[in-house]
Amino acid sequence: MTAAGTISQASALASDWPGNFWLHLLVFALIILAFVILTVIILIWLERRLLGRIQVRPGPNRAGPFGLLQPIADVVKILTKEDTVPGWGDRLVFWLAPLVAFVPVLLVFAVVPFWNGALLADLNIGILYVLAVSSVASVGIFMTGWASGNKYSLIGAMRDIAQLISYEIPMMLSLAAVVLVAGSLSLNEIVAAQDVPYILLQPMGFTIFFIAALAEANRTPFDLVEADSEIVAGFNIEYSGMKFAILYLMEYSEVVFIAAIATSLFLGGWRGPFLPPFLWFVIKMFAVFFVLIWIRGTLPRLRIDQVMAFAWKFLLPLALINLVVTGAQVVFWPQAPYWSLVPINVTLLAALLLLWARFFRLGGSRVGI
Amino acid sequence: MQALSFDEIAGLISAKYAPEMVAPSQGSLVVGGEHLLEVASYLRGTPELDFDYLISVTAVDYRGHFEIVYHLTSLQHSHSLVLKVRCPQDKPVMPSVVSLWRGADLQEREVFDLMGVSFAGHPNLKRLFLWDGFKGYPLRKDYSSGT
Amino acid sequence: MEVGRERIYSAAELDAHEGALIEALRASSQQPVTDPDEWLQKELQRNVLVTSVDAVLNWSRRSSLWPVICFPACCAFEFIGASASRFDMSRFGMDILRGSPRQADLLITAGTLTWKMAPQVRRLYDQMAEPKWVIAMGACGITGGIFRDSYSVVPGYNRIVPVDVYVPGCPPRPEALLNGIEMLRQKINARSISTEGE
Amino acid sequence: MALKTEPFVLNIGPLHPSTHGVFRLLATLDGEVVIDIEPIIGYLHRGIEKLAEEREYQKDIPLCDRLDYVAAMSHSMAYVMAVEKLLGISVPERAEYIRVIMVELQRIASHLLAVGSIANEIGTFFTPFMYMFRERERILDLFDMVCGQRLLYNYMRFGGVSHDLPEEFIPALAKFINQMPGYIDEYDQLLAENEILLVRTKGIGVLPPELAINCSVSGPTLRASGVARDIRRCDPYSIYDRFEFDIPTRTAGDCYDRYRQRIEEMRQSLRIIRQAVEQLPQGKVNSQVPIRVRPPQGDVFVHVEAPRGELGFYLVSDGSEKPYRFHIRAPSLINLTPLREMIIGWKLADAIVIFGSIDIIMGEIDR
Repeated sequence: MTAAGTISQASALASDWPGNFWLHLLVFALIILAFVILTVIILIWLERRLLGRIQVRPGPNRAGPFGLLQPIADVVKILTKEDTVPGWGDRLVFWLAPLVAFVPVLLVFAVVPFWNGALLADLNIGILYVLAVSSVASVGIFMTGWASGNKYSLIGAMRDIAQLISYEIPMMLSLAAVVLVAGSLSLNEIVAAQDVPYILLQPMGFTIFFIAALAEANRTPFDLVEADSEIVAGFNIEYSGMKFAILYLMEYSEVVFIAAIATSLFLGGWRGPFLPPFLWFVIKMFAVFFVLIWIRGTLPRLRIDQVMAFAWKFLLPLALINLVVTGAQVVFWPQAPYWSLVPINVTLLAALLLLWARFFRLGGSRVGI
Repeated sequence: MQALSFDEIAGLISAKYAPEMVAPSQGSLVVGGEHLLEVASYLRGTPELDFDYLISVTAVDYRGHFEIVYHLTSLQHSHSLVLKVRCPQDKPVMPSVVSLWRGADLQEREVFDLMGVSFAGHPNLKRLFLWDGFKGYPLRKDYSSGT
Repeated sequence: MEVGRERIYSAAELDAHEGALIEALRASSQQPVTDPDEWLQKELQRNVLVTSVDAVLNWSRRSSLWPVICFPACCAFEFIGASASRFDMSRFGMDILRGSPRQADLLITAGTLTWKMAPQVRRLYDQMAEPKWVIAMGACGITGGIFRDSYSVVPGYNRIVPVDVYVPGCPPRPEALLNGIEMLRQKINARSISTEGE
Repeated sequence: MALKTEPFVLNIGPLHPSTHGVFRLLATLDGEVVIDIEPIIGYLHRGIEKLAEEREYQKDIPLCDRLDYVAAMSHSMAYVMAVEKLLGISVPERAEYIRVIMVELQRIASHLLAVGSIANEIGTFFTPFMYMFRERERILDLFDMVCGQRLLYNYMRFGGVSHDLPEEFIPALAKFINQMPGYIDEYDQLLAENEILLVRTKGIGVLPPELAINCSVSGPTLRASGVARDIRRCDPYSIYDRFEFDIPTRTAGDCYDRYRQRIEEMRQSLRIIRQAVEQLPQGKVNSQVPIRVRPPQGDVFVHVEAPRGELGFYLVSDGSEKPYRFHIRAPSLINLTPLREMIIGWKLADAIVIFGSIDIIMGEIDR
């Protein structure tokens, strides 16, 4: 395998750009905030337009050209709406919960490279940091569910915790395989090591990561947390005004976070020919968004026990096998050329998926009362 | 496996029960209230009759007495039958047929709610459509909403 | 399974409570709730700051009216028809149908209201966060329509909640509903923060 | 070690995204498992039976339309058939054919809605629903063409229909029935073998045939359990004995079968419409019946196969111009009887799907 660093270090941004440590932090904090909010706004617009397209209708097109200002209108409206607090809820927790849910998602972007070296902090334990911090958001979601004092939101919050605990493990294992291949935990170095995007070298890792990430961000078919048809609006049922805006932002920034991590770890991050690296990063992110919206527009929702069974009985064994196979490849065949590894791994993915799908049946039976 | 005409059914019934218990009249069987369960279980349990499907239960207020109307049919033989049971206005209590046909459950509650006929032996007899504290039974002929 | 609880209400008690609520509401809402609209004609004391803030606020509010789910009867299907592919209410930013009243702005009362349902609708309205609007859709929503004489029907939603726009029809066609929404948007446009809360 | 849990009561409805109107389900949950339910209805009780007894026969037709507002044609047809039986009048041939075409179109429209909402309750973000509505709009257009209304038609009259078909109707209908099989295949392609839809519906909420019969369940819900009871076949009314069509049944009686059953019935309805259009005779569409009818004394029970099941009208006439008793045997209400047995033991998410797969309309339940 190629060690990190085939990209010349010269093209990398200095770690204290634009010149000063504190200035660097400040500038990147602002860039991340702006980037996340802007992407979320575009994402909301894109989602509503694309869902419209999928559902044979135009979608929002009156606010601004092509309805581009629609998310802005939503934001202004939500922010100026009355802020209600349920009388029977836990006021302090109710107030804190949206922040606890939103801030960790924002923190994750500190280690996401937009460009070679263009990141807030090039932690050498980047992936570990991502996994650790992103899970904290679920604490916030649970706090919303608890503080609302509403049974629907409590059910939603419980579902979120169960889902998070289950899907964290296959996700971690699939990322571990990437780390094995790249030989580094730093996201920037992993991107730099991807002469071939890891989606080809690690097809199974990508599949598992993508499914697990869908579950972590509570997207269809794992959107049990706010299952409209079952528990109305789920964890955020009692929220309105500014707090709801933050929760709404949180949901979509989780999507941005998935897309950013998937782009960096599997799609070659900022690398690509001709176009500037930042643009490549954004283009790949939007490709991931497109798939996410497509899934949302087409797939039904799983049931909670099926979601759990899928994580533990399907994804976890596959993730373990993937880790073992990748480990063996790295140890015993370190100089393997890409052209041989890619077909082998893709075949392996197809074979294992088919095989496992034969053994594994979702279902779940009636409970005797 | 053959459909019986109304006269044949009426013949079977009158062979078994006395005319004051069951009497055929104008295409329907008129049953005395206290014998309803007995007759109904005979209708349901006898293989050549086999009325296993209760289409509808309803009540009519004839100013003076209520008439509860049961429409029965047999999926096997595909013949059907109308049972009519009278009950006096001052004591509107009927035996419930829920033990024979579960399908009567909600319909008897509906009759209880709107007509004020109660069914003895119904597992969960309470108002179905209207709320607790609603005065009167709207489908009775003497009901006036007062507005 | 034994967990100490202060009190568990029996089903009969719950029913009696519900019945009492309904009777109380019925007794207290014999007159329509008025929705004053003189302010629509009033010339406002406007200045540059207020008008530009108003412009942005009103634009955002009218472009993003999220309806709450309140689908008692027939009109619901014309409402769904209006939001489905052909008439597509989402063009006006109304594609997010909130199940939770806290996040919704618009109550479209699609169907007959009965006294048994009235406390729930009142509660739904109370739970919505300000600013909020109500469109009474259909003849039943306006006066009780064909069911007005019934013993259990509320003659119009305006007995329970203040109504902003009435859309007649039994049921109104989706085009009529869209027209009603357009009227509501004009009404929102006439609002000003300097008069809010009056 | 068993975890100590406490059951709690969740009040689903009356206004909930998937209660099809104002239905309230008082569910006792143990975690996610439903251990007890109590359906509470009556939130749309408009007193139609009482209103109908206070009005003349003719004025009750619009009330019947508003019973089941997604199958208004079927309901007004059943009512006018009951009054015609009381009056002892016959209906012109052409009117019978028109009625059959309308009622079968209505069945397709209603089943489209039912299938769409089942998919919606499983959690597809409105997409199948929107597709079903696309075709439903075309049917509504056809109705619009005939009687100027999209939802509640007031088209049936005693002794026929209110007026003849417009000229452009038959070509538009022919176009529709030629295209519709393709659309149904499209739904099959999109939904029938979707892995998630299968695991969410197969084996869920099984209604055994014995229980279904005992509970007087009718319509597609009954036939999905394997009981081939269809009023159009077992007690033919109107001119249904002239058409060739099958009564599709399924065997398992689970949510998946109830969904497939409706798809199959749409195909059969198309078959009937096609034959009816071919055989459609010329002639008048209304026999001269006075506006104020006074049927002779007596009672009559007429039942038809409405989209949701066996719809019955029990009318008692005392010889005056108003019905003395006007009772509706509402299929949706009676189909709810076995709800408790079907839901208990399943998860909350299943409960919603099971409830949706019965396909109820509150207007008809509460009346």
